[in-house]
Amino acid sequence: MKLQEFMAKGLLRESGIPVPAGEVAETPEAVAAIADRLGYPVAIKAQVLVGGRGKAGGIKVAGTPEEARPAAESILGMDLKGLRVGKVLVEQGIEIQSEYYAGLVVDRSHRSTAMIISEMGGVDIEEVARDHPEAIHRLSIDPAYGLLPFQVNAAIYQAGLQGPLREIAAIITGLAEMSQARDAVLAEINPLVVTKDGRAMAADAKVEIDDSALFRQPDLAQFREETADDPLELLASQQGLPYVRLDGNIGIIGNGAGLVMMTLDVVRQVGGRPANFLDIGGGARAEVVRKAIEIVLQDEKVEGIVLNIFGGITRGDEVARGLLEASSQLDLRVPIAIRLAGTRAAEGLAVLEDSPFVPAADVQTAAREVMSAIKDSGRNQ
Amino acid sequence: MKLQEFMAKGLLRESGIPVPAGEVAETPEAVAAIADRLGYPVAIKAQVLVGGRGKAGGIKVAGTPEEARPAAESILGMDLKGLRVGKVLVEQGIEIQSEYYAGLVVDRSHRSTAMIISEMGGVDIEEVARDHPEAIHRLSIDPAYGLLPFQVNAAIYQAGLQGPLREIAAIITGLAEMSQARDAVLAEINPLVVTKDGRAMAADAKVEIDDSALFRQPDLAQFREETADDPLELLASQQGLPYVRLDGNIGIIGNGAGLVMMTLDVVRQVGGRPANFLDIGGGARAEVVRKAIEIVLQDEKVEGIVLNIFGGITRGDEVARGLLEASSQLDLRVPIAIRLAGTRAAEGLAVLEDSPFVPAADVQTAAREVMSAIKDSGRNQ
Amino acid sequence: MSILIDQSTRVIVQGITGREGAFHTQQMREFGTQVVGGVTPGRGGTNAEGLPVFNSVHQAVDAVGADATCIFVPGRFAADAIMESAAAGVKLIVAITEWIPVRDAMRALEFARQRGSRVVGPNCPGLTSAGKAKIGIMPNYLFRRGPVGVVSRSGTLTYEMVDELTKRDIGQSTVLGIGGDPVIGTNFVDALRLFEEDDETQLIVLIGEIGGADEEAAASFIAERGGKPVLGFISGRTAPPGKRMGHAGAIITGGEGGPEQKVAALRASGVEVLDTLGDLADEAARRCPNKTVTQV
Amino acid sequence: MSILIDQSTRVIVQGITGREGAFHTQQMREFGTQVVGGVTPGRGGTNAEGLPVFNSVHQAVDAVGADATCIFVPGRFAADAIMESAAAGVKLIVAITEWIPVRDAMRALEFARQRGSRVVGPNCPGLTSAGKAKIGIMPNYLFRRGPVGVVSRSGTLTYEMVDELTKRDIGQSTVLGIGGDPVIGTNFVDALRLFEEDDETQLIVLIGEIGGADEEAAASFIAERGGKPVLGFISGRTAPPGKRMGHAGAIITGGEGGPEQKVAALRASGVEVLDTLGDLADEAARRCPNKTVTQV
Repeated sequence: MKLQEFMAKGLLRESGIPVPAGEVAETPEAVAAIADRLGYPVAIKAQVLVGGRGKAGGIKVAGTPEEARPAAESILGMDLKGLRVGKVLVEQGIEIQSEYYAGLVVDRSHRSTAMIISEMGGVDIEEVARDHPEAIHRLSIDPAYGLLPFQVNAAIYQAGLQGPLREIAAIITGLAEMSQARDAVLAEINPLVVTKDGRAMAADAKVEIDDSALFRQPDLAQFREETADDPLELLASQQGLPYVRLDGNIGIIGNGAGLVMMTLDVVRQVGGRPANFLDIGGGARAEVVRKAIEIVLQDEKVEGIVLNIFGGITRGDEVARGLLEASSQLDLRVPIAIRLAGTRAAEGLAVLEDSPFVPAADVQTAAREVMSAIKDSGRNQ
Repeated sequence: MKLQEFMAKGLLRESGIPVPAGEVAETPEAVAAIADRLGYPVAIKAQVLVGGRGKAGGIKVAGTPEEARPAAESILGMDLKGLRVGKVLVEQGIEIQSEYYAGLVVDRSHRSTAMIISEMGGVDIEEVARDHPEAIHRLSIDPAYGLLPFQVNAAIYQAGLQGPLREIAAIITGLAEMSQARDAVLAEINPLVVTKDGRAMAADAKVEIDDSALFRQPDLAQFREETADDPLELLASQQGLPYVRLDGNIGIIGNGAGLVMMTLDVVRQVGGRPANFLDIGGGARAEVVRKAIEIVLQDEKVEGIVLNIFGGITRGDEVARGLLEASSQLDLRVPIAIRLAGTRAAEGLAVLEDSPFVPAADVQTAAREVMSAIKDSGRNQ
Repeated sequence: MSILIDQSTRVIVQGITGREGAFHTQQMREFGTQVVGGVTPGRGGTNAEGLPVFNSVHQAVDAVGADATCIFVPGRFAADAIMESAAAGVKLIVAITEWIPVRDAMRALEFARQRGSRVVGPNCPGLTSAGKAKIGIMPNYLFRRGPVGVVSRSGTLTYEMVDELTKRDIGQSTVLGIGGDPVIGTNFVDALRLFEEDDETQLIVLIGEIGGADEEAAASFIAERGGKPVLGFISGRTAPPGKRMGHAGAIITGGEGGPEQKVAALRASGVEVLDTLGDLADEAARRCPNKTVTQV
Repeated sequence: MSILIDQSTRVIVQGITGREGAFHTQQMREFGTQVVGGVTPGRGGTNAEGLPVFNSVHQAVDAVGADATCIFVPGRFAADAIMESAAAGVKLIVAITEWIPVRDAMRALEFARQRGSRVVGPNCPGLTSAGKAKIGIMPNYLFRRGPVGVVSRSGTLTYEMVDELTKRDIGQSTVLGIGGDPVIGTNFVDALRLFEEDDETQLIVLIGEIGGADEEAAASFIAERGGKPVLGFISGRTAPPGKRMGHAGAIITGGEGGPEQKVAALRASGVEVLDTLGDLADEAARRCPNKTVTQV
């Protein structure tokens, strides 16, 4: 679960990491009131989960009350890479001396987390890694011991950071402690700034919480809705279904993440554009199958659906029953092809005889069937 | 630093471990008021740092208001193994179904802590270990991972504990967490009881905090005074000097714990009884030597002093200067023999010429000199 | 031969009294696996699926012995279950459980590594030595004994792959699902090393997907050390960057995890990467001299 | 020979700019120890005692190399300093610092153990290979090179012992102060094992004290494995149970740590336990054929 900037900064503040004074607002009036309270200049920052907000016009600085309101009006309600801005964070302006980077990531190859420190902050760290690999300092965190003080100390000197080094070390340590306590799988302070008056603070922050650990982060879990950047993804996750919206017209449903990904690939190979990723998982019941169809159909761009089921634990007859339920309860407004193999596939296919679902021997055929059905219906209109 | 029962239980309560409702009182009136508030029966428990309080009459149960006041009067102010009882803990009576033991100790040989679990609680665990070793279940705690849930689970079944097992497991886990958070080097719940109404709780508790870690336990460090069971030990510890009062008449001062212990042994070997252990440590300055003499002389039972200094980092002349300071500022009411060897011993002995201190070639001689001086003065009286 | 497990492997099931645990215990035994007991705290002394249930792994190991364990306990308890088996000296720990918090998984894997236990998974379908033994949840009917070793990050794709092989009469030595989580106990390189040393395995099939750099590491290993031929497949080749595909580790993040690098790295190391599992099975058929082994 | 250190050992000092660190750096160099640099965070690039100072152990190791480190940093930072050296690959870590919290010491020792570093201490005077090198704070003038290996839990008693030996013209191979804390990196058994393998050592002197069961463990080791003669001394033989003698580990607790068991265990394993250090030195003189070695 990705957190919005203001929530991420709230977690940092809880861990004792200094962040600029600021509050969240949803109207230009509220922005103006907060700015007056904080004193000018202020930064007004769109709270949406996309990168590159600044370049896209989602961050503005207002030096006076006269500038605050129009800036707020231009950001609130704007469309930022497909997302409507409903909230802004209004922050006290800070005078920046230098910008650094500190970020904690999952290090798959070491089966641990790593802290990345760089003297090049305020820019995309992936670009830094590509163009200035020598500016990247990586601390491997022992899962049993956590980030150790000597590691932070050594990295700060190695990276050549300047300024209030004790405060910078405390911020890095605090970031690791927050990540540990809050089950963050990504936690970035970028930039970690030193201000002209010699303070160190987190000017921007990005935090992603491990979905598997939300059971022990109840205060964060409740924000799930607020942090979902797509209503259909939210709806699906509430049903426990991993759904990712893509930008095409072919809905995809399958059992198992690998199989669904492969189905996306096959649809592309036959010239289609996937509209989504939806994994019904192993051992799905009829009810789940019906729900999956329902969610995919709610995406209005969907013009056809490919179902790809390989029955292991999942039973073909159970899937077929779910499809029949769906056809009786929903308006199946698009062609749906199904490739059904494995456990009880024959029984399932028997159930589906005389149904509107198009059976296919393999997933390539299923994808082609749907593509040509769409073409036909286009021709018929 | 050993904590009194009420403080130990306070730490347990902070960690979510159930303890009987109770409050501390210093007068019979306060005891009665608390007992009335809690409801009868109540247990009235002397708050002093000695074992076997119950057998010594330091714990009484009062079933009615009429019994509470005389019980309180008999305990408050009593002498319990040499210590005056100034405080009692008044606790709600509990009906005990079974008594278990859970304790965390430093396991030197494994360089870690160990949790001991036993179905035989309410008795001295060392007796259990001796007489029923099969009733002792030891969990080694990995210093990096802490006590793990599976260890607690396995031990509970292994030990054959009965009752609300989930609550018992939570108590054991909480005890380990408290020890970790509070730097306990000993943390015992004995007995860990299951009440007749099926609750698990800590009926008595013993906690000792690592003196080396008090810098990060400021709220406990402030109780240092309250927990010291001897005014001279407290005075010495405030000066940073490890002092242990013993029951003899020969004061002992030396540099280094091993050397002081050896000096105790030598004094015994020549028929004396050590009055204390006092280690001035390595590299002590004159000022410290003077203070050490001052502390030892405050023990009125002291009839002579043996100083044993082997100069490594400690310099003999510096020690000698401290002795001269002491002789000019204090009433040296007893004979003092000094064995001075090692770094700058000759210079030190030169300084001490014409002083009241009796030089000796070795510690045996020093001890004998003091013994015979005491005998002489006894004869002269 | 085969890797990691065979007929002689003694297996316990942690979480044997749960729905999944009970069902798959049955399935494993039908496959021929020597399941010797189960563990569910609080159910010690009872029976499940005709097997003795113990309160702890330690008790189970003492009573019935165990070379391996299969873990079905829920995500929030599974890391502890892994550590319990490692502490009890169980050498092969197969963690089927999904939704284990990453932080817990890291701790448990490090704990097990220090104690010399191998973990397969978590969030994996387990492993099957065709005709000998199975630990995990792969469908029993798929397998045929033979010369192809299969290792895969994805569960369903594994089944699909085995099905394609068996359909073409190509048998398998061991099929290993390493799991799709970002942090796993046994990776491609570990699997390749085992298959290299296994006499029965003549051809290795590697099914990768987007996310992480484990396929790239496998490519380096093959380039340096590999002897046996490897066929590859990468799923998620059209997935957009930054989107997590399911809850597991399949996500392309800045500069890492993209399919092009994976395919290129594998090809550069001599692996033939195919576009569909069907094509892959065809190629396997073409390359395999001894397609199946008569079951002993 | 000698154990653990000699003329070729390259040593860094952690906390070199502190009072103790600076003084003992000087002393160690006077003794002949190859001190090659120091570490004090924030003082990197400066000089101390004529040696380069670095911000981290890692930098020091990169720049000047180090086989061993001597730690003088305060108690609350010393465990981190131990781990830093272990992580940087320093193989011998001598922790002089006292007042390290027990919990921190346990973590640091386990961390070092996993990384293959030996820790001596904490709360110890270090070790000295007579005529070769010294790491720690033992007074320089005491030593004479020779055949007796000394291992002791107590600092001052170590000096006293060496003094008694040298007075009688009995030289030492290596003198090792293992430290008095309840939890230490190198114990009696470790030391005995090293002395057993050391050609120069012909007789071993073991100075124990009350508390713990390390002397008993030493006795078992000697009974099973020991070849060289061992002389023993136990201090605190008249200390009352339950009283902690100083802040370190000398305390007799229920059923453990008492002097009678220790003396009895050592005697049962063939160790001659003496009543005073003077008697012990006399006995050493009686037993030692080659009393000293001419310094090379």
